[in-house]
Amino acid sequence: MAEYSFASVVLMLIKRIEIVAMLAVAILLLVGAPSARAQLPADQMTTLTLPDPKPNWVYIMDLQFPVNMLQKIWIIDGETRKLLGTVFGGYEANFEISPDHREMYMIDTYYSRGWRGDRTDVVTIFDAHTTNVLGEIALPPKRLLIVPKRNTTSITPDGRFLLVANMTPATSVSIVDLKGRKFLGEIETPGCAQVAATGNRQFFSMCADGSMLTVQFDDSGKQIAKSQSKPLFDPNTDPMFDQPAVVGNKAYFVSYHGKVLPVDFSGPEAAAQPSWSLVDDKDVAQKWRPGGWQTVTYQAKSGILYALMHQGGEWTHKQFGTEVWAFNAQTHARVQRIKLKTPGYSIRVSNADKPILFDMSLLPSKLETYSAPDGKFLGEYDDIGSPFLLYGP
Amino acid sequence: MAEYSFASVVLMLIKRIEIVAMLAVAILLLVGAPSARAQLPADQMTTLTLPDPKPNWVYIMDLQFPVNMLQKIWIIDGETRKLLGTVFGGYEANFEISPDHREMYMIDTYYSRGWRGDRTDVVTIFDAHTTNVLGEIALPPKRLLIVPKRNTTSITPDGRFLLVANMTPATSVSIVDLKGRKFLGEIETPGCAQVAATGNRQFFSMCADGSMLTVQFDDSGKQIAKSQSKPLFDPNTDPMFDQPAVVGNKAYFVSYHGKVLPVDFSGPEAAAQPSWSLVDDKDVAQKWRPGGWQTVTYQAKSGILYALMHQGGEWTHKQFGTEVWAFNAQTHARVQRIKLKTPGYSIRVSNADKPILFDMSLLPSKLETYSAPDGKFLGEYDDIGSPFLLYGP
Amino acid sequence: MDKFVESLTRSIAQRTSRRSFLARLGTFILGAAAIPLLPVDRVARAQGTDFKKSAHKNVNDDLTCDYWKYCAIDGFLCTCCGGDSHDCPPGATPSPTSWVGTCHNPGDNRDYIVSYRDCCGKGACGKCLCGNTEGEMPIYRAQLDSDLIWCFGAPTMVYHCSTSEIVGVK
Amino acid sequence: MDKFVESLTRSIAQRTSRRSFLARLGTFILGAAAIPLLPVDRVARAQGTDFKKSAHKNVNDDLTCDYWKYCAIDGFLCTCCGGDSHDCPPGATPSPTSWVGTCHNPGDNRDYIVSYRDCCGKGACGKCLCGNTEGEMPIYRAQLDSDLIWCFGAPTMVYHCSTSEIVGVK
Repeated sequence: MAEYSFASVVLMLIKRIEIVAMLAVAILLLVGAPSARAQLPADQMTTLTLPDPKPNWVYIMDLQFPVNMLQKIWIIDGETRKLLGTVFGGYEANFEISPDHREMYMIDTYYSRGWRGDRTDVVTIFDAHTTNVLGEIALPPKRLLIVPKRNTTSITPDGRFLLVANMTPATSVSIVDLKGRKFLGEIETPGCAQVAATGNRQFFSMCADGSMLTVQFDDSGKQIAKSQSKPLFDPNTDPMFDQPAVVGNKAYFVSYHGKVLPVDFSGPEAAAQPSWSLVDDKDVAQKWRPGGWQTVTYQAKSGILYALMHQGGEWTHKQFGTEVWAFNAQTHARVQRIKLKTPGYSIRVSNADKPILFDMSLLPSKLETYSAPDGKFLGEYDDIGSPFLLYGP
Repeated sequence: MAEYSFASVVLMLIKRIEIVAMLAVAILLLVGAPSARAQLPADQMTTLTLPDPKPNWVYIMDLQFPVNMLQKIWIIDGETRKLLGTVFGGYEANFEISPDHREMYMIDTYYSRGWRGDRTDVVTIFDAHTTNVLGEIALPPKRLLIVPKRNTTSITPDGRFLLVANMTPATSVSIVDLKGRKFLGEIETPGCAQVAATGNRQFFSMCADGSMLTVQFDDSGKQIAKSQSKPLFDPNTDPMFDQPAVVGNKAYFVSYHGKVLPVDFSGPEAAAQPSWSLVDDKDVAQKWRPGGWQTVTYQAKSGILYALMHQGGEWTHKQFGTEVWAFNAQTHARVQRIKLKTPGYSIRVSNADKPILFDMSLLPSKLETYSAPDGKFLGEYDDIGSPFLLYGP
Repeated sequence: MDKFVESLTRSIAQRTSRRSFLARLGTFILGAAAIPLLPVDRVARAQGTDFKKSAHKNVNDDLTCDYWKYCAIDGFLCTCCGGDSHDCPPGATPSPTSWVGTCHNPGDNRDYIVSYRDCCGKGACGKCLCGNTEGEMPIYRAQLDSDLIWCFGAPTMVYHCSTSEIVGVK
Repeated sequence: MDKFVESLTRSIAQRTSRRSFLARLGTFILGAAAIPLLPVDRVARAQGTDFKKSAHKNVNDDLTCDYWKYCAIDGFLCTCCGGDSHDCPPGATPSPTSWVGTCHNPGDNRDYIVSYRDCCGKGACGKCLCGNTEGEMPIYRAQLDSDLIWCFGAPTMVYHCSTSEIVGVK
């Protein structure tokens, strides 16, 4: 204790001495002098950067429940199950990654005093390697504010346009020019909600009557064609989940009762392809049906569709899934039943050569990885807040 | 299902009809027509207001961990253990209640984009009955940003001035005129930190060498006297916790090793009164010592001092307390040992005629109530986030 | 009730285009006769399902998700947040917009039309989270989507908690 | 290291008065001879206490609070957040200000002087929370208070995670 008190006395004594220069000298002495006998070199403190995203990385949207106004993306390497970094956002945030993997975008809402004050809707642009903020693009304060879902925002395959679904409750889509860093305008989508790009100048929205609205726009963000299909399903008898697996200009919708509806969006109007079922009579008898949050995912390379399944009655469409079922999307044959260690709320399959199936559970907060499609459990990563959505590069 | 589909058809049919007037009529019909046979009347939706605060109410600061940037106050009636309302704040927020119980204040920091952007330090004024925001007072963006502690802000007994501790890391105190709704200026407190009002125009700060700085100021917020005492304790051998029990112009400090130091702040310079110990030789042998976050609380009416105690070695000053010990502050006699059902992090005794001792635990997140000083367990209230501080009206 | 109709009508007239209004309209009413209300049918749909068979033990306790009036509530119960089953906690504003459902009161064996109105304007309450998904629909049926922030027309779109207000008897 | 001294010195010169600087000074250094460093003594004080006897099993695992270099760390380990024991995760900025301690490396049986530098400028990481209170002092000894947001001089005062940087051998 004696030395310590002495130190305090020294501290008091030097109170009135000009000291900046001395400090610099002293630290140099400190660092220089003992280094001769040092085993470990002095650390050089830096900020790390991320390498180019790999196909088996996963980006997890954490609501930071119950706050929900300061959401977080966890960037995790699915192979090593190591956290690589984080990205932060605001209220009911959406996230997108540029197709060239150079940028990331948070699309969200901030209030000037956190939970109150003036509302600002904004796209925040992040460098994908440094995660530094590169800039902002202001949006009309009309964003669809909903517990985050995929297809609340979407990015065109060429990376040029970001599409943002609005609801005031009038529905529209904001068109943002990511290259020009500016908001271009809005396209109204009456009676239809959400947005998913299916081409460089094309998107679709799902409509209240089960029809699909296809919109084409030009480089200035102006609508040039709009076509609403006839109803492709009946929401009254068997609604389709509103987070389909969208791959290129095709989307796989899955219904509350387990029907699969592939829809071709290559033309000016949506065209339904023959529907098929995830469940056979025996499955139905055992009450198997899809459910959760992100309930369906598709791997383009293998042509395999994965659905998160549970056993439950009517209106159990948000129940956690106990199994993931894998189907050949061409033959409709079920190729695998994967029993999950922890019931999942959202799933995603990577588009890697050795794909990983990600199973995310909310309670407990956990990410599990399985080899796809064979379903071998690979490992887990815990404590990711209140995770709702999975994204891939 | 048939009616439902029909309903959808109706919905489609009326798509182009002007409908606002019809809606009003229809709802009136709806409400009016069946009311003859209604058992329960239609609800009249309102917003509730709070009655005048009662002595056994408690205000709990929840960090909303790990977000920490959108903190919350839970207002709980200690007698009924019912949640009465909430107040929200920002980053490392502090909270105060006006002595006349008409207003509440959040003193905190917001960034324009939640977790980044421009910093705003601000006092937000809330009506104590409606919890509506009455206004704001801007502060220099210098607030002492620390996991919230009492005495980071303080309010004068007459309710006129709010005192806000700053650290840049230069230390000072911002003087805010609550009646005039404006920031008046800063008083420097070199080498000393925090702030606690001990009079209408007087506060003290604790200094690095164990001395106390007493500052007097005038109605314009200007310093008129400043006096630093000699060291009243030795921080090197036995530091005092920095959240003493302050009552009027007296403060009870408790040390890491269990010493009690009463200090009289009625004069222009702090005057130590004889110190005494919470622990006798037997207690020391059993390693009893105070710890936690809010470790000491004093009830003026009874003259009883309560300390949160645990058994642990050196540097266990943040360990949860398993017992609360009650002492007659005059005779220094221990009048009660209260075994806590759940080890606590912070304690507070109310100043009611039938006082309640509040024990707050962090893990699990829980408030427990005991009669004071006899320590009968009364009940609990669970799930209050990540609570750190207790305030009373 | 006048206030409710008034604010609802005013809010709709002021804030929404005819088009958007339509989406919300389904929420409230489907024809000139004021019957049927769209969500009313959800009860019919749900009857005979497993959902109905489970739980519903605390039908008279408005601090639980099972309270009869909360049959399709989703969010934090205002009852647990300093409010009431049909009153906002201090400092929160009843949203002028909402969606409507029908709940069966076992106490008098009647079906009541209830309006699920969010209390808005302060941070999430965080207490008594209910996720009753009976009849809950995707966002393209916004009027039946409980994940949506139902604070349209409130001072801010910040969600605090959920109430259920009796509008009348079916 | 030059960069560190430079930024530290510049930061102090630019941002703090002589007075405030004093408080921070104790953090780094106590006399012209560069010895003793104030926090060095904390190890001495802690020796022979119960604290030292407990835990410290994972002294070589920098993902745990027991890692030798983290002997007085308080906060989220940057190692768990996409950073390293002495590197900030992507997008976070090393604070130009910090406090210093001494940790014993059982690997080479030497005492290293380490600088506890926070990474600032993004929301709290939330992983691997450590609360090592060995030698931790109240706020009036700010330089030894780990509850303080140690982001003075960083672009923003928003705390992300904590590192421990070897400065030299004692």
